[in-house]
Amino acid sequence: MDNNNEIRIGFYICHCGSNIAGMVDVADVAQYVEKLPGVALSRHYKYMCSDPGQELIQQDIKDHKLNRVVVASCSPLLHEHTFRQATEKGGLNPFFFHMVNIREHDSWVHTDRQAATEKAKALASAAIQRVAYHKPLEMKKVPIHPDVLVVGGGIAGIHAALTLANAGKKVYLVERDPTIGGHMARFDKTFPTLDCAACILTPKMSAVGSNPNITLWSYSEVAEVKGYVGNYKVTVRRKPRYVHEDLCVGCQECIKACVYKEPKFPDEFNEGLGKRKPIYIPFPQATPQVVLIDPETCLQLKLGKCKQTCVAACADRQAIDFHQKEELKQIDVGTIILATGFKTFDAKRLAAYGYGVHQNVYTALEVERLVNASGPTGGEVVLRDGQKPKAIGIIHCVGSRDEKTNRWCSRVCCMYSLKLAHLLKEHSDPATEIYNFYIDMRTPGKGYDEFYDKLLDEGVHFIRGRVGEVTDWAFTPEEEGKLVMRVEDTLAGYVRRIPVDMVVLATGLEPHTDAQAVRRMFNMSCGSEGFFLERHPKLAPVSTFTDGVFIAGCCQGPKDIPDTVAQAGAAAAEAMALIDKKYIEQEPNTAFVDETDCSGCKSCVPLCPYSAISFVEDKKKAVINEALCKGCGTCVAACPSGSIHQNLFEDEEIFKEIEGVLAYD
Amino acid sequence: MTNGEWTPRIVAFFCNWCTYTAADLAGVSRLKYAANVRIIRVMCSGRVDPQFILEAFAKGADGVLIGGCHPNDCHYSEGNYKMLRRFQLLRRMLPEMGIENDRLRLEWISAAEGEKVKWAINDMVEKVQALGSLGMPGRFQDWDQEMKSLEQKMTTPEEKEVAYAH
Amino acid sequence: MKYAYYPGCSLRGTGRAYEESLLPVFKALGVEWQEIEDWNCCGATAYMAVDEVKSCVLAARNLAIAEKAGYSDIVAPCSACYLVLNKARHYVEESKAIANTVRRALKTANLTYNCKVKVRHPLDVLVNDVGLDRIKKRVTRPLRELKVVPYYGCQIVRPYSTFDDQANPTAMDRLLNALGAELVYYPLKTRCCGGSLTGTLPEPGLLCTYILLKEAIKRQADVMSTCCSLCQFNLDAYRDKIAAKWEPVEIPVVFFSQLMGLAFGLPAEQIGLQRGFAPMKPLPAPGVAA
Amino acid sequence: MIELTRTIKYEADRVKGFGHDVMKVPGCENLESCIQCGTCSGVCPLSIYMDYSPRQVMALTRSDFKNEVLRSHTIWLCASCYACTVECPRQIRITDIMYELKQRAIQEGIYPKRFPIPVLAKEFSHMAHSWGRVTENWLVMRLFLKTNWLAIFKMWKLGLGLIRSGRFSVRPDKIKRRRELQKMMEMVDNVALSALPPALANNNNNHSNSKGNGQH
Amino acid sequence: MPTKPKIGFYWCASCGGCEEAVVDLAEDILGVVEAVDIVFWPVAMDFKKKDVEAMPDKSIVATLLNGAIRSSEQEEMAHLLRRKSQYLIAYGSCAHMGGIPSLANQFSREQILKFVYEEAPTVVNDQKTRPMLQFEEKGRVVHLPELRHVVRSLDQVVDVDYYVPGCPPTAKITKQAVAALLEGKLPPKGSVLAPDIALCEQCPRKESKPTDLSFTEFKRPHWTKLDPTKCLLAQGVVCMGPATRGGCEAACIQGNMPCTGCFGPTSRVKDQGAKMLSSICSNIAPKEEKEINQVLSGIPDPVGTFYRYGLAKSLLRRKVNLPVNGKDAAV
Repeated sequence: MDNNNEIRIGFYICHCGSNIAGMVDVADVAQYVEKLPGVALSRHYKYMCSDPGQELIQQDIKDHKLNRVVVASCSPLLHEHTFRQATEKGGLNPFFFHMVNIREHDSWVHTDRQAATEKAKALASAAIQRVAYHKPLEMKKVPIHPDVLVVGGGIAGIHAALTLANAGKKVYLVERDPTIGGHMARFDKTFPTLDCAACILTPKMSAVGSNPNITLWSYSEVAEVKGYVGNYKVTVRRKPRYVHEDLCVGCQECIKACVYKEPKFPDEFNEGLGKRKPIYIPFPQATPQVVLIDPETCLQLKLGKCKQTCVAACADRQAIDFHQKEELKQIDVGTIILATGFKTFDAKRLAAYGYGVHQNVYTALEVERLVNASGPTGGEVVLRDGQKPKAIGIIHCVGSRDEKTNRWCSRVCCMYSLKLAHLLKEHSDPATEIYNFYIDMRTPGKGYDEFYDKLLDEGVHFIRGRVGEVTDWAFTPEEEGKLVMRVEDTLAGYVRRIPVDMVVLATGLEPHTDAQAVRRMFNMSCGSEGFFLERHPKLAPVSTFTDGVFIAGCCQGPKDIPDTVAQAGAAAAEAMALIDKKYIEQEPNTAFVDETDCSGCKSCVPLCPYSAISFVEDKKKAVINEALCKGCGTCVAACPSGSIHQNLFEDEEIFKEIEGVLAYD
Repeated sequence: MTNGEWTPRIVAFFCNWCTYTAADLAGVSRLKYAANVRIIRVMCSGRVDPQFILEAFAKGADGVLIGGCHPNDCHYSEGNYKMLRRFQLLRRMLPEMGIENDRLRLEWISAAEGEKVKWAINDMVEKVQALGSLGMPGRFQDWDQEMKSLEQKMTTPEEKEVAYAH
Repeated sequence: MKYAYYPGCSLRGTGRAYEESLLPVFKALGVEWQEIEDWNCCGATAYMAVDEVKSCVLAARNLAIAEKAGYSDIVAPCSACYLVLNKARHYVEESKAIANTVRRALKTANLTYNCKVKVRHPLDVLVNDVGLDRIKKRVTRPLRELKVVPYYGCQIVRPYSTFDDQANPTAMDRLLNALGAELVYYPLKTRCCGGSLTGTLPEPGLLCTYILLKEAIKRQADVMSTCCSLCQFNLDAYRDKIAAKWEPVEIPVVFFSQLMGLAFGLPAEQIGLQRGFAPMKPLPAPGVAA
Repeated sequence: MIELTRTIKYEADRVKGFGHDVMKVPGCENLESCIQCGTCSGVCPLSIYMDYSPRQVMALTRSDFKNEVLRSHTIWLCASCYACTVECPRQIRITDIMYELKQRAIQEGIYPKRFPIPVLAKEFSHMAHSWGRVTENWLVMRLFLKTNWLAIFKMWKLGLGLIRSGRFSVRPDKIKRRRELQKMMEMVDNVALSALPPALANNNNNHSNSKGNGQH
Repeated sequence: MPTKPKIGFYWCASCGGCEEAVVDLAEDILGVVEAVDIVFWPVAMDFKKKDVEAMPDKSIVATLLNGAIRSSEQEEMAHLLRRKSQYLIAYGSCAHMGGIPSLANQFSREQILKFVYEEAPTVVNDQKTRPMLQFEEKGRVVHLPELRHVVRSLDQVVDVDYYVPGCPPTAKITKQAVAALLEGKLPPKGSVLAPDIALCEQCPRKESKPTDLSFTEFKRPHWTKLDPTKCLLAQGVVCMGPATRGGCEAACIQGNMPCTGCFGPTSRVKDQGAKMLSSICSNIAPKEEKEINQVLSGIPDPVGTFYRYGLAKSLLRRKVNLPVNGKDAAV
């Protein structure tokens, strides 16, 4: 570097088209900064992040002997990396750079040009004062363990696991339910192509079951996650199914042999519309093909008294074990993909629609099973009272777009309601009247709006209006014995009462009830609605704020199957990118103790959440293990004698920043 | 000071993972809020040394806003609690030093809460505006005014050149 | 705990049977109350149509008087009073401008209101403070043979649901259950009775009333139980007109407190049962049905 | 011959700023976020008689169609049961907006002649104001005297019934400190003086778009 | 005969302890007296201000000034001695950081005068008489120095070359300072002449401090029976040792009392109190506001605890809303 230690700062302010220049007088800021001490050069430029913008920095470093660079543009979370690289290419240590956020924190959030310009000057002056204190640093390299954990065995988890396994990576797939398949396995057809959900999903499920690179742990949950990117230590809790997975061959003789001759208990897979026995397999194509016993209903497990006909039927395979206990498994992985999916809105929360009160009010997922050929009615649309409906009303946006329940649009309900309208029409008497009650019809997607057109042609009624209530009190003779839907037909301009036999509630998608606990376990964030938060809504949609943890599918927000699969592929690719690079570079923002200054007071030792600080007995000083330090800086703030420092966030640097932001008057 | 009218100057320390990101989100969402706050990024609210707060006041801030992750949500597990504990004692000590409680504020703002950034900043600006300027640099000058006449009398021009240690 | 009691205008007029039955029931259960000194009309919903702020001031005067007397709870049996007093409290809490005007207005009478007094409905007090167990113990004449429609009306749960579910309130259901009565499923339990219109726009108002009465009869109820003096009057008083327009709807409409009085064995005329237009059939002597 | 009225709306038919003014009133702010889903109409027990559905009133208000809104029957039909307010997915306080619209209609005198509801509201407030309490049968009598005094005779049977069942008050009920109450109200007027609403907007050539009553 | 270096001593707002500390050098004082020529020491020798004024500028090699600057007279003497001395040394906590007298910066001048002359329980002063700046009787005018509104450290009034910390400075560091001065082995200007490492380093109880200390309560030393061998922080007593420059050889701790911070912060710290507050609070056990405050209630006077010797030199210097410039009456 230079010989005489003279600080020569190059300052660049970006117009970002009109994003910044529209609200901040960039020329004025550049002029102001030019006069600040240490500034050798000050420019404004249209797009600093463009190639010419970066080259400008590199050239200036050489031509003007710059030894510090400050760029005022967007958020450092977006382009800090870009400009550090440019600084490095110009021949300087990349950490002789500092970035000023005058877009997200200034031009985009203010309306007074003068105030915004003054703020930009203050922030720039802070960076100028700070950057003089910057020291040369090197990125920290962390090795990546090549194994991957995928949490959730719905279509997202399945696709991600297969993608990784096919690339030769070892994958642990952990699923909470006894089988993988998730929601998609319960759907009848998929929109808009109407291909059978099972037909396209089950081949992928069995591929998971047979892939040697995939360790499938169904009926299991992640219990604990420790460590950090590249080196996670995960504990998985395997719930007892009272059947040894490795011994069961899936012959289902035991089910036939159960002392319950007929299925008696509500069947979860069919939303309780069908029945199962205490020993069961969720559905014929379940993966793994292994039965399980429900301890709540099995006589042996509940009462300790049963003839155990199932054990006899299993014979010398001896797969059934009533003494099976919960097991904890420890695994080491380098990266994690969360594909934990969603739960459907509980329709009972909207009392006006009478779900749970009127037996002919159904949820959409129930109807999926009702129209499915392998469902509880064999695909016949028969109501709970045994009647076939002559008029059906489908209510959209149940638990969506509603401040009192869920604020967001669930994205898939319009399309699946159209699909169900089609399927119900197909499975019922041709004279059956089908009404769709919608607020706005949302059908963006390839072939989606064409599907809407098709339904219009099929004679389904579309009424634009949110249903006020579903009730059983009749006012006119034709309403007697029916469910009455009261709604404003907003396009016709009349309030209407429409009697129907069956009401279908298009329930929205919401985060799992334990989404908060899960995100804490993986140290992620949730959006205000409770879905997992991506690192950047546009540019890092499957990354999270925790390095090495990726998200895919509806746990990130409501989406349809194609989008889910695309995200799952993206998450797998992100994980692979890390694995194949073999290490991850991390900010060198670690803390360190200055040994000559430390008095050995031990105040810092208990503060570190990563146990990175230890007290070295022979020196009587505290020492920070750089590999363990994550760079929060808490110990630095708490060191009573000022003997701990943090790279990139030195006390002097921050003091200078404070002075800087307050300097401009 | 836009158009000569006094408006407060507030220094904010936002943690990288939650509040700073939330402020980015507020920007991306084009929420509009008062331009009085200058945000300084730290990795964690636990990095906020009480010295930073006092220094900000001493250098002319009318208020200091600290933003961290919600309890239990800290990217570094517990840094936010450490800040909370310091904050609790500062809130007792600063009024004893004549600095009103509304001038120091701790907010838990998650990465998704762009709206809360807007609210917290606007609300704080409103409250500090009501309190008026703290203006420590000016106060320091006022305080030292009482030494001026003697200083004039007692020092030679060369001595005046020498900067005082403080 | 002693409650401040706010009767409201209608309990001194057409709804006097409400007060006549409620106070003896309170007494029987050991609930202590004291009528607010020099209370004024709450303003009801009609005043809001003229001036929202003044309506708040009217209501706030009562709250302030109760607060000054040191009460923490004010019991308002009429649903409209209950709503308006609650609404005033909310507005004062939520809107700085309104709070400011109210404060200045109250100050002219040396009153202040600091949102300390909670507005309670007698149903709330009976179910949540007194408790169903205590009520059950006091029942001497269970209403076993009586099929009752619990009708809440609108303003007790809307827009402020302070003690019950907004869409499906159950406090009165549970109370009637405790009295031994048989409940009739009634999907219209919170549908508006049209009371505020019947006097001015008879047709829509009467239609609302007719629907409610008709549905109760259709569901084979013996009696409708209400918790609002305006609902009771409205459902009770216009039978002639309804009969003339649609069909006769003869079903007695009483206050829940009157049913409580019956179950407690209080004489019918002491609890105002003679005041209804559609008389309630006398209950068989105790023991006969049981 | 059929009678034709103009139904198209020109920009001149709007009273610009009206919607904005309404949305500034405490409690009416959320109107901005209305998505016109019609839930309010769907749950409104009185919507069967309304010329404009509550949803339309919201849309008209937001779009500054002041004359149409203030002349609509809808605002007077609202029985303030709050069903719409509670069910609205946008948490718009529709009932409170209806109150606001009623107030404006009364202030500006825009309502049908001898239309009893505003008269009742005024009589009610007058009685509450000067006596401190309201005696229902007195109120009803005053109402009929001002609107349709013949109607009193139609009510004879009800009145008789009330007298017989002891529910008829002969003397009006009054509070003791009536002056105190009036002073409080005067103070409200004083406060309000400093923030008077804009002068009554002049309704220009408005051709009311009256629709048939949607009776069941 | 070679002239011995001229040395001066002076005291401003101080308790006299620093003078005592010089005397406490015992026989070593003789060595000092031997080596230097004391030209000004009002406490011990009869010199007058006019004697100093008569000296040529910079003729005193070094003046050791103790005490905070509280009055116009002290301010004037600081300026005078600055001019006459080659080295001006702030001696003791008061000159260094304001010391105990600067705790008065929590109050206005009027509050203090009112209390001292009118309200203190031992005062009988019905006429509410107060000292006047000027008093004339029989043609003679008596002047009294004016009390300043703000208490200051020496370097807030004049330029200071070195600091000898402590309340009072120990004999050892005083000797070391004098020796360095005489031998010309002085560190860079502005240095504090004591080790730049916190007290714990030389604390005899260092071993007994655990590495997982977290506070569940704070005790006050005069209400607590203290274990004479165990780290005081580990006993729940606020000991300023970790935030205080060493060099005193843990004299207070040797006397079974906690360090109260008289040596001031290390060179790396701007505000000793803030740093100690940060350290202590970070290590409090509870996470809920209410419980945190319960623990913190054991520190009833945070300003007096964390800024006992250094309020004048703290970042805020003084209770910020106190009046100056005769705008006294209000507070």
